[in-house]
Amino acid sequence: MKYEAEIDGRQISIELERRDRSVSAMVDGRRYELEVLCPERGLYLIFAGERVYEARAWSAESDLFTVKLRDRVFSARVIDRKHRRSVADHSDEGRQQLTAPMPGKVVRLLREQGDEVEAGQGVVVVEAMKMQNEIKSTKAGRIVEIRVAAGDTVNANQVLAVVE
Amino acid sequence: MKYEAEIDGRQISIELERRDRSVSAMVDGRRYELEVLCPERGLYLIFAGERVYEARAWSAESDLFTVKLRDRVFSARVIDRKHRRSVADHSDEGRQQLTAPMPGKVVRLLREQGDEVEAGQGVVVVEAMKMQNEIKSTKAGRIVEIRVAAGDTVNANQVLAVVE
Amino acid sequence: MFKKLLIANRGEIAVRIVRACREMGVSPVAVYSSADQSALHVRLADEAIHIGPAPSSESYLVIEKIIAAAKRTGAEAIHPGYGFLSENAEFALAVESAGLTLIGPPASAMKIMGSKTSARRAAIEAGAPVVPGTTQPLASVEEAEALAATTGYPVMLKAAAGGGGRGMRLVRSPAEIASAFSLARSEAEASFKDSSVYIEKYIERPRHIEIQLIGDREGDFVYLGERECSLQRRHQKVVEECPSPVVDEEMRRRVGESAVRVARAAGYVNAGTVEFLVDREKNFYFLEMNTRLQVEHPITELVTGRDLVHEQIRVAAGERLSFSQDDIIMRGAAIECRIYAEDPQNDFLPSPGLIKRLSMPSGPGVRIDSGIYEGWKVPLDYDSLLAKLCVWAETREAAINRLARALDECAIEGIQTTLEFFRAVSRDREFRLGNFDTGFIDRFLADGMKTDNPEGEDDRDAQLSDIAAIAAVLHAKERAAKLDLSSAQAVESRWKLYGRISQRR
Amino acid sequence: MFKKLLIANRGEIAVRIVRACREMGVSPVAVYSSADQSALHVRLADEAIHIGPAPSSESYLVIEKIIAAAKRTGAEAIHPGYGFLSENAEFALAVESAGLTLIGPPASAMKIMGSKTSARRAAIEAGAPVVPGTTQPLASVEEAEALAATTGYPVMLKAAAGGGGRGMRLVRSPAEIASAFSLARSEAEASFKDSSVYIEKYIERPRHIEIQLIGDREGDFVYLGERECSLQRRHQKVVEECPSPVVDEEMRRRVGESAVRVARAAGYVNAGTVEFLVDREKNFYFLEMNTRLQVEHPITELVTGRDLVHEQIRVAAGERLSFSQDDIIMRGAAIECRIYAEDPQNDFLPSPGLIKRLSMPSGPGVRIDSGIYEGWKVPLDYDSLLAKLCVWAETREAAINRLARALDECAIEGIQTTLEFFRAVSRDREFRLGNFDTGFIDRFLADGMKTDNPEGEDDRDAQLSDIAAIAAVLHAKERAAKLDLSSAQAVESRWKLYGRISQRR
Repeated sequence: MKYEAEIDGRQISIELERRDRSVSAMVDGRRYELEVLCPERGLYLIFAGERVYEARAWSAESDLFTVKLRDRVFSARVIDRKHRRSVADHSDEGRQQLTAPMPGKVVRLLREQGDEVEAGQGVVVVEAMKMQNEIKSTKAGRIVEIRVAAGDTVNANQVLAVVE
Repeated sequence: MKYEAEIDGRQISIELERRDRSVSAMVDGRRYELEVLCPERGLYLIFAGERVYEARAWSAESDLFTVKLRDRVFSARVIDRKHRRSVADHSDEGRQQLTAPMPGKVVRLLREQGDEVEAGQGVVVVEAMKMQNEIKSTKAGRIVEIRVAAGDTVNANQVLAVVE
Repeated sequence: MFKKLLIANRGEIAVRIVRACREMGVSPVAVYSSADQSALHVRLADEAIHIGPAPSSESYLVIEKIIAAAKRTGAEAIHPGYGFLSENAEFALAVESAGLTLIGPPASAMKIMGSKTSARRAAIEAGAPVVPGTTQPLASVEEAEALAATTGYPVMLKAAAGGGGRGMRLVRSPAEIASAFSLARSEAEASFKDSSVYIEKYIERPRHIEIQLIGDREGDFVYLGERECSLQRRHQKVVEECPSPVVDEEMRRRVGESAVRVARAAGYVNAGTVEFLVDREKNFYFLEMNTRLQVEHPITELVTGRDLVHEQIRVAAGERLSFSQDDIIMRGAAIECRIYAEDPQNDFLPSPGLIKRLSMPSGPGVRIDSGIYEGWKVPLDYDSLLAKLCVWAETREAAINRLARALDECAIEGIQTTLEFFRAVSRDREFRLGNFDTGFIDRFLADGMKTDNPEGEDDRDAQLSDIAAIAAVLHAKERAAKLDLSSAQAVESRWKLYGRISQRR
Repeated sequence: MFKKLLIANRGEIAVRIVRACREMGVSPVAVYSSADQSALHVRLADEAIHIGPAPSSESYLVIEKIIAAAKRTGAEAIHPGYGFLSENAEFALAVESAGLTLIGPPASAMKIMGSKTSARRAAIEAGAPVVPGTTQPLASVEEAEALAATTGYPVMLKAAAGGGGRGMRLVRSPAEIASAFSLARSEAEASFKDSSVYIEKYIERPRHIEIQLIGDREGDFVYLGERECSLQRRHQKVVEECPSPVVDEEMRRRVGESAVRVARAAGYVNAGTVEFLVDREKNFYFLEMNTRLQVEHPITELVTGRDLVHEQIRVAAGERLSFSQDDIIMRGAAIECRIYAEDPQNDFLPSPGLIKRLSMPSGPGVRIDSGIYEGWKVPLDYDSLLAKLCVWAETREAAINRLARALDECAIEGIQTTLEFFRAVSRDREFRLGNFDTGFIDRFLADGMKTDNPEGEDDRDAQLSDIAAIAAVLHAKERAAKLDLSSAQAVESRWKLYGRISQRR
């Protein structure tokens, strides 16, 4: 099976065959013959010759993985070729969705629907864990929609407002 | 729902109603109005008035539970009335099944099929974790069957031999 | 000794106090908001009282609810931990009027130390060195010039009503002072509607140390060495160590005795911490006193071998200190990392949420004080401290090596934490040399948390990143497979279930 | 210093050594049998070599395989841990001939201490007190009578070839000795085909203490106080503490110096332990020397603040000891509990199997050295030690209280362990008073592990048992419900899956 992956910003292609514990992998042309055990959920014990690697993998979003190897933590995106386009879709041409970077509570709105905003101007203030965060518009435009009100609880990546 | 239970050897009857977090229980006539959360698998956080109890419950066999409450560990058997008889069945009248008290390896057989044994005489030796254990017949009789051979790995409660 | 003690706090510090109670045969009573009913401190307590909805202003900060909970359970004493009501003199008075004992100083001492002006006055009266300058408003630019000339440049102009850096101006030479003075005044006026500005000597690249002390009701005091708290981010401590790499035995004695004099002058009782700034010439200046147990108290416990929470409770129960100044011997070195639910890759944004998996280090010289568990959903209503990882070893160097080892064993999955950031700090050359000041972390972050790779590490990096990518793909496959499998299995077991039912019939 | 070190062991001690390697910048290499491929010590290593099937006779005990693994990975040194090959002089020689360094004493010292007779001789030559008697076979009953008269009654007759209590006879008075002598002889003949019997003074209700020491290659030795190891079950230690409740500063010095003399006489290098019996009058007698790291070394580390494994590695690398005798200061008290996979309710039968859930204590003064994790299947091939729980506190009493607290936080689900047994010991009055000898545990078990209930505890017991029963019923219900639910959910998600597939088409 072939996969496209992005790891710490680097694009790589991975070809991987697994038969029980044996894994053959080709990463950007580098060949690995591995033995892999999974002693805990999300924990891969990878034997490569004499070397052994304990890799912990977990995911926040469906295609974004965090992998910890001893002292190193990697961010990896595993890309399904078919869905590649839809993932790239994320930032639309003309419209800009302002999303919550973290779960939290909407403390106040700094602008109203219909207001014009400059790039870098704050629109909504979200608070979590005693820290307030101004969610800013990255471009100039008009706020066509505000989807939250003060006091609302929001999830990470939830759309708060739309700027056109 | 009514349950029969045996806790640390004491027989009790329990009537229990659960509506979400609220649990009403009657234990041998003692009434408890409880609030119960389950923050982890098998972990019950039980609020009884001002008091709070963290109970960990797990089971080795289907109807036998271990419950830990702070510094105390209880053995509890929860008896389904319908199956009561079948549970009691365990020790047959005439036949005696010799079972492994622990997982292990059969080191050697001390008797052969057809041998007569006295009560307290060893039949099979099982080893685990560098400790050897003689599995003894609890009554006098004849060994009608030996189901294991030296070198076999056995599970806890596995029948090793039958004495009649 | 008390039979029952109420803990007016949550998180790791509440757990810490529950443990001390258990070890002293005192029954611990927890309080909790609606967000915390299944929190670890509740799970470990004997009794637990619900005190309101999630916002702390409606729960942990409501004096009447805390007192009522103590009354209802028959608790004789209240430990406030840190934060929340711990430095609230009104609370201290309310506890007293309710006939209960607060594990902490009297309200009077809290009040003195609660205001910058009165704390500075108390320190001066006690003969402790303070940052040269004045907290009185400056009448004119001439007065500012005269004072600056006395203290020596650089100086800092500060808004008397200020905070958060507004109305502050650094002045490096006499030429700058006139314009800085008028700017500071107008900024102060705009921000606080009060144009008063005062002057202080500016300490360049200061270190921040603090003396732990404890006193009993008879007025005996003991100081338990210092802690180095220079590693701060936005004035929030992130890494602390004990002892400080720059403090020697003689300086420790001088600063320690200074701290005790300040505490004594304020009529202090129980555990407290006196903070000092230290300049490049190792002059130290009184900064403030924290009238409560500190987050970072465990490193002092590790080095001195004394249990501060036990001692706090004993002293509050009227016992004399169980040790004298001569009994305090500093052994080895300890470091604390505050594990916050914040994303170091994303400007330390808070990251509350579900802890999917949790793996904590153990073995020699490791101490974990944690308020979390696997399956706990970290609420967004409170501060982001999840746990503290402390290590102890024979020397500072060995402690840093142990810290790196322990951090590598540590994994918190599901939310973002500062673990990764600490892994980088523990491998930073300047940190390892002990060369830092309160500006270290900002500079370190500006440099992108980079650590110097030993030679040959680049190859290792490439291989590691390949292995990580393979693990990610394996995990992606497994997750996909599990989805399919679990459905398939379940359908099968459903069949079996039906099969069994029909057999029974 | 070594760049790479091979650990010829498994379980918690292998993990302990991996951690020391990490902290010293040495790359750790693990070896594993087929039963241990996913064991914790493998997970934490940089490299791991498979050395054979599960039985230790075909893996961990095969000298050639260990040496070959070291050669293959380029490891320069081998740490044997305890057990397995750690006291095997042949192994020590093989390591040396292979040009590698053993983290341990030279083969010659192992040999001297490996035989009862030569160890006793070495101790006598070094002027250490030994249990009065002789290890030479007795020629006649008259000789036995004469020797018994010299040492004083009671005496013990022991089979020279003996072990496991066979061929042993306790003789309390001269009247008994003739018949005991002939019984012991015939039992010895029957058991070992060797009727030789020797005589030793019988120490009544002895305590068992041991001195930790370490020496470097230049012949410098330091002793690091004693450990109390009287709490044994079938000659297996279960609870150890440091310091011993009966040893004072002066006795510590005498026993310590004695131990160092014995080690020096044997040409000893690296860490070792000299065991002594102590009688009611605090006379001490050399028993044997363990020529390796001990299971219970952490409590010495906690009290002395020295890292024995770091020091072992440094000394083996040719460095001088990093501390002198004067640097060894005993601080506070530490206790170790060996958590075995054994069922205390069922005659301590072994209980290997799957660890379904694992919850380990933390917080102040707690150290866990563990070789297990949640999801690990404890194999039945090796000894039953899962983990060691150590606590430290300012005093012995505080340490016991802390131990009880930590044990209550501890839960290992899925298999039976000795945790429950330790909970009872930590609350036992005699143990708390420090009144015990090597027979304590057998007596304690014979009494049914009962602890005295404080007043009012009976009511609490009834309520607790009701709550436990309710929890059991809740768990039984939940399990049943989960079975139903998971099938139902799965069928539903199966539908969704089909739904999605058909949509895609």
